[in-house]
Amino acid sequence: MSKQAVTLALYADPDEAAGALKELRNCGVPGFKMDDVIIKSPIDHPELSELLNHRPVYIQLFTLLGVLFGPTTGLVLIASAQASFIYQSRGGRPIVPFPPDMVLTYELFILSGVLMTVISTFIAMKLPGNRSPLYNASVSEDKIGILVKAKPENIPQIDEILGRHNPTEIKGDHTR
Amino acid sequence: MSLSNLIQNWQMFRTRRPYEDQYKDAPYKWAMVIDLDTCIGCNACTVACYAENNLAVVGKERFGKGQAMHWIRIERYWGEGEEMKTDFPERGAQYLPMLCQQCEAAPCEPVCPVGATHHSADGLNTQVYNRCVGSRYCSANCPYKVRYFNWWNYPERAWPNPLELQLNPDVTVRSKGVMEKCTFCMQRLRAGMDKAKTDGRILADGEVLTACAQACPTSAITFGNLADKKSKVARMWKKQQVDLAKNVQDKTEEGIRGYRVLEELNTYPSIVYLERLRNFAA
Amino acid sequence: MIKHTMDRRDFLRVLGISGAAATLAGCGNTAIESGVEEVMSYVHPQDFVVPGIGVFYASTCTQCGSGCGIMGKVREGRVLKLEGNPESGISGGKICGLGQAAVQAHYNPDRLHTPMLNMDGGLVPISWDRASQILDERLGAKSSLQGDQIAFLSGGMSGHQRVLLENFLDSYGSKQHVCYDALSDATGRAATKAVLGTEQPLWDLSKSRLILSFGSDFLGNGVSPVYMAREFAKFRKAPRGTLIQIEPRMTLTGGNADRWYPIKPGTEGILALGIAHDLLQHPEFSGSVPQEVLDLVKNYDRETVSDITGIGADSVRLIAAQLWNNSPSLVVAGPAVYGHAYGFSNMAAVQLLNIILGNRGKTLQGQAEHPFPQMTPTPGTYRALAELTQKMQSGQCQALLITGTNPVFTSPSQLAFSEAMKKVPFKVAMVTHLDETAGQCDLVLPLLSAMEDFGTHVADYQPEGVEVLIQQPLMEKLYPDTRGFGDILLDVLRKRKADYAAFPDYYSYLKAAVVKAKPVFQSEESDDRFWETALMKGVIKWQGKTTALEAKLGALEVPNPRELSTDYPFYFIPSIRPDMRDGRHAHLPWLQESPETMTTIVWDSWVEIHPKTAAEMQIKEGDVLVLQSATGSIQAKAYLFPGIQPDTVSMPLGQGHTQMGRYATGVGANPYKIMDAVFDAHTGELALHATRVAIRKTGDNQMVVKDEGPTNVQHGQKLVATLSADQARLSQEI
Amino acid sequence: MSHSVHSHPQLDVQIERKFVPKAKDLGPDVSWAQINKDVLRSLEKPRPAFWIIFFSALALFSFGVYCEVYQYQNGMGVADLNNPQVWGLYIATFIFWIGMGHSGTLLSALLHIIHADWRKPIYRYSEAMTTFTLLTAALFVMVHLGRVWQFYYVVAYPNERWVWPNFTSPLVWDATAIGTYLTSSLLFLYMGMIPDLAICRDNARGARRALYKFLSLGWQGTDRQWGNFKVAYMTMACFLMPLAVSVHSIVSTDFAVSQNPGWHVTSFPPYFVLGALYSGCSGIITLFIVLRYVFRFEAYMTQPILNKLIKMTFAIAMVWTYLDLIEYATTWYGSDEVAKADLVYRATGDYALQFWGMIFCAMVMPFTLLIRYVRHNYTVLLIISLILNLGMWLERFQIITPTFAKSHYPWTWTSHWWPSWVQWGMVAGSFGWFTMLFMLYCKIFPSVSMYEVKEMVHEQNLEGKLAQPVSEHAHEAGLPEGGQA
Amino acid sequence: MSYAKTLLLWFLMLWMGATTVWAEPFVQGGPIGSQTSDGYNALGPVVEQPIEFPHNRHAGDMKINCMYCHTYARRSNVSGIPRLDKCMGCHNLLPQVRDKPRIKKLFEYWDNKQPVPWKKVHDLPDFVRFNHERHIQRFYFQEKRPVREVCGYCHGDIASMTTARRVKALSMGWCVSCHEKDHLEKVGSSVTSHGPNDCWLCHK
Repeated sequence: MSKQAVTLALYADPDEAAGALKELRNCGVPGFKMDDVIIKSPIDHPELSELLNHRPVYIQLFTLLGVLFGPTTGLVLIASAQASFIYQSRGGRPIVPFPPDMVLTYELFILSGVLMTVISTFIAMKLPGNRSPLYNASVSEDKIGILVKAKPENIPQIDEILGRHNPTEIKGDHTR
Repeated sequence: MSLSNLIQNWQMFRTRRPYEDQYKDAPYKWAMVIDLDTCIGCNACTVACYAENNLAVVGKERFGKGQAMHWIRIERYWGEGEEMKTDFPERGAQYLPMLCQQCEAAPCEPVCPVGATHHSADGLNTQVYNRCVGSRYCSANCPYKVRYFNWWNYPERAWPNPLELQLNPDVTVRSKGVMEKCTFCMQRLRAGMDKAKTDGRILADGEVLTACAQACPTSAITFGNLADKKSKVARMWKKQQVDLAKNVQDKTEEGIRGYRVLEELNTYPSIVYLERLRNFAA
Repeated sequence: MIKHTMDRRDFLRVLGISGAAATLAGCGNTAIESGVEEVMSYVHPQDFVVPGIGVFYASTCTQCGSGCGIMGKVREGRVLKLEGNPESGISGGKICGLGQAAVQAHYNPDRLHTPMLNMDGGLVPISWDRASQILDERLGAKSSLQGDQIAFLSGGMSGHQRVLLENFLDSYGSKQHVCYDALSDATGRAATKAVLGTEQPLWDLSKSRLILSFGSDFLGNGVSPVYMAREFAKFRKAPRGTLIQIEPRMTLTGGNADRWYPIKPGTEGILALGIAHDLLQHPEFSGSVPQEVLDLVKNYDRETVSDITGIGADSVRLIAAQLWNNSPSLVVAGPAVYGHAYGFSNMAAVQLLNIILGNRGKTLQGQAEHPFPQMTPTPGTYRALAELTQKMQSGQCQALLITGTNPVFTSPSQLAFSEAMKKVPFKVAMVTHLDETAGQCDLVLPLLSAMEDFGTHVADYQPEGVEVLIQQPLMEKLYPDTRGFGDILLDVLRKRKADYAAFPDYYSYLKAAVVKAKPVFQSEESDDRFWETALMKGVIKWQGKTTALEAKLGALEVPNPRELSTDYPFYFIPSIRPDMRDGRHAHLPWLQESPETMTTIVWDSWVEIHPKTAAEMQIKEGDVLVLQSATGSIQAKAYLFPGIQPDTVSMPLGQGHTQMGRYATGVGANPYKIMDAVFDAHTGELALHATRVAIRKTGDNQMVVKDEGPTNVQHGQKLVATLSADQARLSQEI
Repeated sequence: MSHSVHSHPQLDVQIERKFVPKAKDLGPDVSWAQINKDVLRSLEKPRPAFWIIFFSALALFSFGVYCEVYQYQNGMGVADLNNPQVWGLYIATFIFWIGMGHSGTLLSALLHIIHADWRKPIYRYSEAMTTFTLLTAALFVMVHLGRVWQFYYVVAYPNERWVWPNFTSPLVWDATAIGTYLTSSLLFLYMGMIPDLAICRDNARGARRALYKFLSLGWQGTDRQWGNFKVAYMTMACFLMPLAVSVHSIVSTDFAVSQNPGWHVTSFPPYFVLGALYSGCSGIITLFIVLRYVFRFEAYMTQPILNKLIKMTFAIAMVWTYLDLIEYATTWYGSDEVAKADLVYRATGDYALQFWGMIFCAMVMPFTLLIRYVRHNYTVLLIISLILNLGMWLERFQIITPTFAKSHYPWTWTSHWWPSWVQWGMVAGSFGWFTMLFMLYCKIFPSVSMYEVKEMVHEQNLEGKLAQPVSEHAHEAGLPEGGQA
Repeated sequence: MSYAKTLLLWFLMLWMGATTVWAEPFVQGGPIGSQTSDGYNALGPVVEQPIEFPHNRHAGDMKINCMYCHTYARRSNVSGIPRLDKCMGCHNLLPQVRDKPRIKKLFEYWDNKQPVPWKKVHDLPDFVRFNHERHIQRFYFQEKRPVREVCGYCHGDIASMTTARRVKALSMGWCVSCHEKDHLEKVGSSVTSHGPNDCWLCHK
């Protein structure tokens, strides 16, 4: 991978940030892709995310896997345990009774669904991970940050585009 | 292994108990008949049970709190139905020896969280003390309330030296926090069944008795093997037209006395009581 | 099988296979252990001794006088449980709760295990050497005691213990073997003898079609409850007999009655005469009855009887009709009948019915003559104690030996027995527990328990011929410093009489004596074999012949009972609990905790009172009442009990101990102490049912500890179902 | 505050003025930076009341611990339980606590799914309440076991003995359901808290910073993180709602599965779920008032939000009342004589006081919520919410005790059974334990969701841009009113 | 985004769940007849006995049948420590070893008519009922396995020890692992059955 530099611009107004993003989209800087733009914000801004390339979310696929496999293996586990060598017959009920087993199967359905969701989410969010060196605490407060990765030679051009939309601050790390 | 076991024996695992002829091929099914007409309420069975099964004497204060440990108790009722209709109990008292009914569909069994109580192959409602965690759900669900919980650590208190020398080594002394109940004197049955197995036979009728049945001066308690059709208890069940796997008994004749207590709750008890008789002409 | 005692003793030693201490750990020990517990093996045991398997030994129960044959299950040298001995004609393999509890008397934590000497007003433990020395000084060869200066006070006693005891007294020339039984039935016996010619006839319950019981608790605490219960079971099989019970307070037997009548205490004789009046209307009954009886009975027509007894005229007719229709019948009576100032005539009037009904020879037999009359049980009487007390008061009694009875606890306070005891210079108690009487003695000797000692017994009521019952140790003695009753007497006797030198211990004496009796039992076995068989079976039987009963009918005077006064408006009935009896078993926790069946109360004394009476007096369950008699007062909680005559209150005997160990003390109150000094005119016995009391509320209310819940009816559930007897299909077997 | 009706002659105007204008949940002048500042302040310096509450809770908890140690050493007998009365307060309070937990999920999950934005300032603490009530409930399961040291036998774990728990037992269902619920709620709470933990991390120093840094896992609020986060959060919410319903249904099967009179009722599962929501909602009202005062959250826990909460509580209370009455009605018209007798016993027997107490506290008292004064007076509201909760506790006592006192078997009936001080001590201790944990949580973690309140403000601003606020009640929002609790 | 990682994790979970069902109890009994420690840290402590009884001499060198001394094993729950006169029966006739210190001790006990206070080495918890009789009857008399194999399965190779030492786990899972297996009913018969699986057979 070729050497890349990073720059971060902070905006107080989401509309300005949107303006910056729109301009970046059409800037035509050679080698620059929208995939290299990352928005950092205190809240979710779907209207800004739309300006980036579509980034699919696969979490629910894993959730589906969880809710399919969790209860089936759970039911087999429970029934097998009930039928194990030291089976214990209970008056009035079969040794492997379905209605009570369904209760636990249901619980396992939920549990595995939740666990799979959480695990896949963390993987998708790349958490736990390190913050980028350009992380600015104000993006967790009230600023919207636009972080752009580009070749070092393109940075001034991008900084200029970002600077046109009243950023409160532009900071770059050009050493990487 | 377990999965193949599950598939192979599927039919057995899905069988709902009790069913007709459940014990047809089994060597043993323990059962009892208690004749309320000959029970005189003398408490010999109660004391015999204390002696045989290491039951703790709890003392006055705890007895008063309802923490007694008698596995078999003699209940004494007056009158008929809701209240006593006469000033005096003209027809005597009504004595009822109440012990664990060893239900075939025991309400206590499915609710135990750890499986400390379950149904044994010879039709007993077992209680495994060292598995018990003391949730007391079984007692909550027992319609007869014949399960007894160790509210205190009786081994420390109930047998001051040298009373502990009397303790039956074949029966565990239960520690605090476990449920206990009548076992039909499992230790006696076990020893008898082991001996019989060594001899390659099954136990003869009357060879092993529970402590209460053995002590009972009027022989009001008949104990035996229901699977053995020739045993006295099986003949009595048959004669009294009580079917183990039925919750409503069809009686073909009048004057047949056998019934099971709270049968309508579908517990299928293993103890048949014979109605008390009174000569109302007297 | 048993060769010599050396081996036996080894077997009986307590050994540590899964030792008792470890058993206590119970669920506590949850791990596999190595090298923690000890496991011992026998040195030289019998071949049949297998560790882990119990061996049964035959013996005889000494908890009451019935003489039931028992078997003790012995494992690893410990006796674990008692069962009935099937060889025994009396127990027939069955056993009552009282008998079961004998092991608790044996293992009781409060058992006396050293001799004690009264020094400066308190009992202190001493060694056996010292105790023997004192015995020797006071009673031995150099003793100056002569004749009736020495007295032996015991409970009912039979077998070789009695023989030895009387030989012992003989060596001083004393005839003072005083037998005291707080629940003496001497009046009843005397009256029965007067009418039927025998004190204790045999009842054939199973043959009777109808039993009419006047307050006889033969199933609970009669003369032989286990045997009676066995017979009663047969009586209930087809053809089912009917039990009619008439008594002021419902006993255990009354609870089993087909018809139960509450009667005014003390009027049973009048009712019996009233029934006789009805019966004698029929010529086939009156034929054999002398004129004086007919004259007597004539006055007791139904209405008169009904007025006096509180039993309706219709009921009198009904009872008579039942007796008339159901022959053979049996009329029995209990302490409620003879416990009055006119108890003798009351009882005689009741027994009269048996003769009128012609039950002699059918359901009533005379007991077989016993070949060893010196071994038969001595009936305890109150009169004997009263006479002894007088002698003690007057200083005639110089030495008093006591065993098997506790008069300080059971004698009524007006007798002042414990004061009289202070006048006796040397008092020795031979006991297993330090009871109230032993506590006042100078020397207390710890006895072996019934599970440790040898002995023979003869039952008071011998249903199947003649039996000599053998008692043998079921285990090695728990405490080295305890001795057998026979051994103690022999120790002294050997010094006084040379011919006892041949017997180093009671065992050898007993064996010799039993073997000597072999010819009577027509045994052809060798001496040793005879003895071994006797030990193995626990009983020596001899087919005795029952004797015929006489019919002595004569004039009777049955007075109306003393009217209740306004000062003491209630009849007081001391009820006898089947398990506590006179209080000698109050130290057995199993019995304390087994609910008294009629009330289901445990660990306590209580006052039974009819709910109607209670409602009138605004008494609730648990109200602490003061019972005031002319003699004294005690307190107990009220219990509302429908099975009692409304003018009557009742309280169980046996509780209220001040000594006798942790389980007996601090439980309930002792009704003996308020007994009025009323005696039977004929026999001089204390009339137990003749006390009158007043009731006062203290305002205190305490919980009545009982098994019964807030309700005692079935609330529509089919728990105990009752069927009319004529509808039932009964057979002999089921 | 009432609208002057008489000054408007036309009815339609009245309607418009009264109903169309909508009070804003938050005040108009809350800025994002201000939110950070306010919430982070709650982690630093609460009012002194915080410490009073915390230490009294600690004292109560210590007493509870003493009771448990005493019971552990001597056996369950010290609780004065007995043969028919085998459960006593332990199970009653267990149900109470597990019920308390359900409204947290209602607020955080259900209202999230249906986009009811007013939940945003208050869902965090209610969810924390869920977690801690579950912990407290689990404590009672332990406390009531005779051999608590063997509690792990109830859990299905592969073991050397090859013995499994009994999967047919409602208690095992309980254990699994509570385990699932606790795990899921904890994850849900934690997931939702990650952006806020990042804020804390960015503003804290020292050990706290290390803690938040560890917990925030390096969250930096990128668009990818937000996108995934939103989807995952919604997915979990969809799981949590049925889970909450199933958990309390399962708790109800502890009773409904058994044969005891008064328990063998088909309507128990919905009845229990609604009872749970009911007590949970009144618990949330209580905590709302407490937190608002202790942590100075007046700007976020506003009157309009409280109003909505109260209306919801009232609605749930009415459904619960209906289900309760239906239970009685079906028993009454049924032919199970024993159950009928049990019902009569409840209303007239030894525990009639508790029964009618429950009826009063839980069925009658909710109607006071209709009074505007009550809704606006925090002190009164606090008391009423506590009374509602007392009513719901009594309801659980009512389920357990009379049934044991009068079951199928007349011989073992009890009268006047009453728990011993040990049981009461442990009930008190559980309140201490919960309050202590909850207060500790609020002191360490942001109990108002900062990023979601920001979203709320953002959306209000967007709305504001589209149209000027029409409400004349806007001034109500965010202003403390009717005194402080 | 790593699908691979997620899938791996998922199958790990699946596998763990499946293992719990399909796996045998974690403690294995080892093959029937194994006489040494089964390697599950089941070796018990060394127990000091009043007399250091040389099992290796009696059972090992002299090849005495275990049940010659532990005679109760075939007819009682407990196998029993041999009674003292059993020891004396032989040792009275063996003057050549009379002077050895251990034998001297033995005679001391005999002369005093004192039982020897042996320490229990195989001591199960008090709630467990183990029946020697049934195991001996089944495997020794019916199945005719060698006695050292039958006894050794639980007690290890006693013939190689002096005083006995516990070498097997004797835990419930260990017991169950054997009960679960099918054993021949009789020598020469092809009918098999497994040990009982009812709780009350072993728990009292």
